[in-house]
Amino acid sequence: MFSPITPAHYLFVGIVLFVTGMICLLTKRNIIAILIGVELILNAANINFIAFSSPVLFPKRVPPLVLDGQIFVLFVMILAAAEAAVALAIALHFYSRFGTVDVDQGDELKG
Amino acid sequence: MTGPDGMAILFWLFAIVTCGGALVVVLSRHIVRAAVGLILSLFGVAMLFLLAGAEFVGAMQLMIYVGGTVVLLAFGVMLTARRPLLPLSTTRDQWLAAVLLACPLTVILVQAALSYAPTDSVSAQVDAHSGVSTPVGMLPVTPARLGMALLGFSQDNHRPDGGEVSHGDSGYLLPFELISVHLLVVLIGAAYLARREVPSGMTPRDNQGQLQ
Amino acid sequence: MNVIPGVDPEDFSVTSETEVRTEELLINMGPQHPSTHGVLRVVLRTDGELVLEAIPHIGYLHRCAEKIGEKVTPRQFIPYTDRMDYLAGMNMNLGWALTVEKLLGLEVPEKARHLRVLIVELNRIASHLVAAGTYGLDLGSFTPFVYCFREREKILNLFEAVCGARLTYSYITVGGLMADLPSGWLDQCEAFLDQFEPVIDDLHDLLSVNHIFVKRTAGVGVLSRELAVDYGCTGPVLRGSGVDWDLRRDGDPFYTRMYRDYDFEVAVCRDGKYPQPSPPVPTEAVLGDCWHRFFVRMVEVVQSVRLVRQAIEKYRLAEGDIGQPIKLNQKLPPGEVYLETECPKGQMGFMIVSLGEAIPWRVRARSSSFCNLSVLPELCRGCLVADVPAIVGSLDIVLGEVDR
Amino acid sequence: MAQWLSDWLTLSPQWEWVAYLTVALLQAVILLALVMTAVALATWAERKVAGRIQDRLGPTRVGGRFGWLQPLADGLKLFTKEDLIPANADAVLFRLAPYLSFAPVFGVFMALPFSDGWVAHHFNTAAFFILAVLGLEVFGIILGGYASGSKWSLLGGMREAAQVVSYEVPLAFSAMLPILLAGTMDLVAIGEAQRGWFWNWFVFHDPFTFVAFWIYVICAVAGTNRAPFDLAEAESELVAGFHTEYSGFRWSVFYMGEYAAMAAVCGLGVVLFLGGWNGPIPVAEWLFGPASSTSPIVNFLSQLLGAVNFIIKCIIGVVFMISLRWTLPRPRIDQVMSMCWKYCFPLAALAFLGATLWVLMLPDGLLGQGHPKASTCEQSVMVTVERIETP
Repeated sequence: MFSPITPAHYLFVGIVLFVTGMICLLTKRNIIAILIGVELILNAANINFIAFSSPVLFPKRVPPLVLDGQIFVLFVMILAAAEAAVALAIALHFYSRFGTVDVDQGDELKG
Repeated sequence: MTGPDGMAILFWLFAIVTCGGALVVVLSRHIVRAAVGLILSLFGVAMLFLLAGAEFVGAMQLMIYVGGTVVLLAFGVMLTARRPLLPLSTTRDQWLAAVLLACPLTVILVQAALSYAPTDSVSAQVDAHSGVSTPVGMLPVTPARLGMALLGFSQDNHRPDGGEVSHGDSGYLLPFELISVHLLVVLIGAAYLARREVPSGMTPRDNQGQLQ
Repeated sequence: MNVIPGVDPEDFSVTSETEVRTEELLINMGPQHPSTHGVLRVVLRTDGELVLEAIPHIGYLHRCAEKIGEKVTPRQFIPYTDRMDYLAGMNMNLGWALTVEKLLGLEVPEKARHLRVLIVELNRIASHLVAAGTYGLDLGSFTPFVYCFREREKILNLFEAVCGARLTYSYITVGGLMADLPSGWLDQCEAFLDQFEPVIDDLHDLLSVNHIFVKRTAGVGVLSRELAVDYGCTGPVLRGSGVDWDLRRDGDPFYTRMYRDYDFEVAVCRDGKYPQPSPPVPTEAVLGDCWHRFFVRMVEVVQSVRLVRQAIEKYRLAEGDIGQPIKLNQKLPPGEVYLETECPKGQMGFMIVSLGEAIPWRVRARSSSFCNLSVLPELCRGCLVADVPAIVGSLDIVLGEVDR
Repeated sequence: MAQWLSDWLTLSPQWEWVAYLTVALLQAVILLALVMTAVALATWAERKVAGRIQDRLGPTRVGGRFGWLQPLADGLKLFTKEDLIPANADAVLFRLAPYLSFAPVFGVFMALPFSDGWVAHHFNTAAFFILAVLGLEVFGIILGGYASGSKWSLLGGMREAAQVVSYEVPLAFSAMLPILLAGTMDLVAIGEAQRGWFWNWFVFHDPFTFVAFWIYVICAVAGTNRAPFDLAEAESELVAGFHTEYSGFRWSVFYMGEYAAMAAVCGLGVVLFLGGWNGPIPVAEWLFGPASSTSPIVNFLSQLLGAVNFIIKCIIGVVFMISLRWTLPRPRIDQVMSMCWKYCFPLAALAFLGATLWVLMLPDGLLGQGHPKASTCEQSVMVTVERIETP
């Protein structure tokens, strides 16, 4: 169970990240905490990508899926960074408008 | 059963860091502590990437996620929580809903992970120090190959249906270009959104620079 | 203690702390801040790095100097004067001594006059060295500070040889000076001046023309000519705004006659040029900004060196003695007298109202640092946090003089 | 090594991990000792150089004429100081922050080669890894600034965040040039690509790398938070910035982080631009013959000479950074930021473009003497192209 490391081990780490990220999303009301939860969920997905494309965990697989997985992870990271930048800009705007970061306060749609 | 090898030790170490960080994120009531938990967690993930033979992606994770995104988050925290250590109030109902939703999800995911059987279930026996043990005939994953793939050269050289690839068949040039444009748009958009009016009656002199 | 008319300090310290809007931050700069030059407290209302308002709170060094002056005789008051601007004790002594002499109608002998010029101008150099050095420190440059203090130390050594004290001299006194120069002192002084002049160029290299220094000071804290006059700014702060005004030339005749046969230029920017020798004014600099206030002092140092050299020559040629101090309990004639002198920080004025006794009825000190400091809120509005030390430093205040 | 230890102790397979752990700890301790020595020397050099620049002597009392033991005395003093945690602070984060700031710098030395093959772990993306890990240092500082519960610290932390995150961009860009020229991110290979006379060093490769080198220097100073870019601590503006509330041991950990980061960026710069362990004159090749020679002793000696070369270059770099600190005033935060985005970044990007064109137009160099290249990139391209074009 402890060794050797299989893709399933990685999957379990991914599960922990995903579930904690989701709980974070559901329980926090701070807009930045919600952003943190999203990051965790994205990382859970990344872990799976890496695990399934790992040349270490699948040393004999032919054809190797190495690059596809890693490139997907790169794209996810870039998108996550972009998302964080936009979300943060929205959070700052939200804050300067409502004076709080509690998302429940922002329930009016009119500008 | 043999004892854990070097990779296993490191894996468990970083798995604990990752999961511990994630738990800190959920359980802490202070936003800054949550951010620290996220840092730990993402750092652990980066190290897991390194262990899985994805060196470039691991370094990328450190640079973009831990060094960039989370610093951005911390910056946001500072800008929006002037009173140090703003507590996050969470009601019991929210926790109840979260747990109710999380439990079945966990069960399903664990089920899926357990039932997963690798098609070529040959697990790795890798020496911790030599790093990646690549099978004969396969190039190591260097950044150069990743870069070539992003520029439209297929590296795997195989199509899912078994046929040979031709030019531009399975490269990532289009997504790469798309994401570049996307980043540019995001950059401008974020700058536009975060821009703030100069407080009224306050005109920073030209030579004193802009603050935005 | 509030220096802005119409603003109750309580407004800022209590209520606005809770009412302050989200992004604004109320920061206490001082009284234990490294670059407030003493126990000045500036309350900054900032928005991020932008300073919306800066309110100086003073009084931490108040020692009732004026009240003490009404309890002691003029000669006994001398030691209290050099504790006002403790960086220029000689100038303070001189200001008080001249005021009392004016009341008494006393004139000191020629030799004492030249010796006074010599000592006072040396002290001006020392004071400006501290100003320049600490200004470098305010802008994050440590080394010029050490160079300046090294040179100042040599001046203090000279002073120590003259009067035994290094900071609070009580050397210039009513009616003359406490003692004549020890033998060989003038040669030492000349040797010091010879080696000091090249150091000024070093300081120009490290500070005045240094690119980062210019970037930090040019165009920052611009004090317009009108504002400077309105607020009663004096000394280098006033001249930094381009006002050609120096009491050594334009002051009370009782004071200017001390300098009557001396040749010096007032350190002020005329047509974009300062008295030579000095490096050219950088193009970024705006008249009245921190750079000009700083540079005026550097130019004044050069002029003071000139004055000291002339004073040495004149002292050597002068005949007679250095005057006799008045008696400790000398009766003052009834009347009122006010005299301002050009001190390194600005115009220091002393006022005496006498009812004909040995102890003055009223003593008042007009402090240049106090008036110069009062312009701080105007200068700091809309600047960055990093500019606040630059502006405070360029005003070159001494809290002992502000609070008295 | 772990295998050897395991065999020597005749451990059963279940307990082999003990050997791994022991060896790992041993290596970490050796590396830590190395870093701490570098830090101690850097603090001593700082005081001595500062003293000389300022017409003083610097430390002279502790440890003989030159005050060699001053770092030890400083350390002792710091350890015995009262350890304060302000009432307003978040005690947990306050305690954590210095270590978060020091640990990444320590991680850098894991991937930094000291000589040909003398590297704790041979990453094939070492250059990128180091840049990434160096960027993590900032978080400890931000956290320290925030957790202190002081407004000055908070301002310092925010400055640090803005400054370091910005300067990472041109820093990485200028570091890209040697990577581009060597065709690999492997620092050992980059160092080897500059073998020979000093004109083979990448800084002298073409005008663009020369520009990039100076951008690297500026950004390295700014990225390690050293004066004149020490805006996060800025003692005359922010009292002491992020470490206003720190004292004693925790404060010294921040400082260790700063000095270790100095050594780290100097090391990276030396490998990337200044030929790494190759001396200006190829003495080693004359003495010991070409690399990978037969005898292990000769090999070892050649590597030792390389390490000495590397360390001397690093020391020169560190002394340069120190003398900068004691000479220049500090720019303002907006000037620092505009310098990054308006000058360093475009220049670095232009240099990157220029170097690319240079390599394309003049593959053999200006004088046609050619450059030794690792050329893994080219190989990779060729392999790929061949694979695609040959059915």
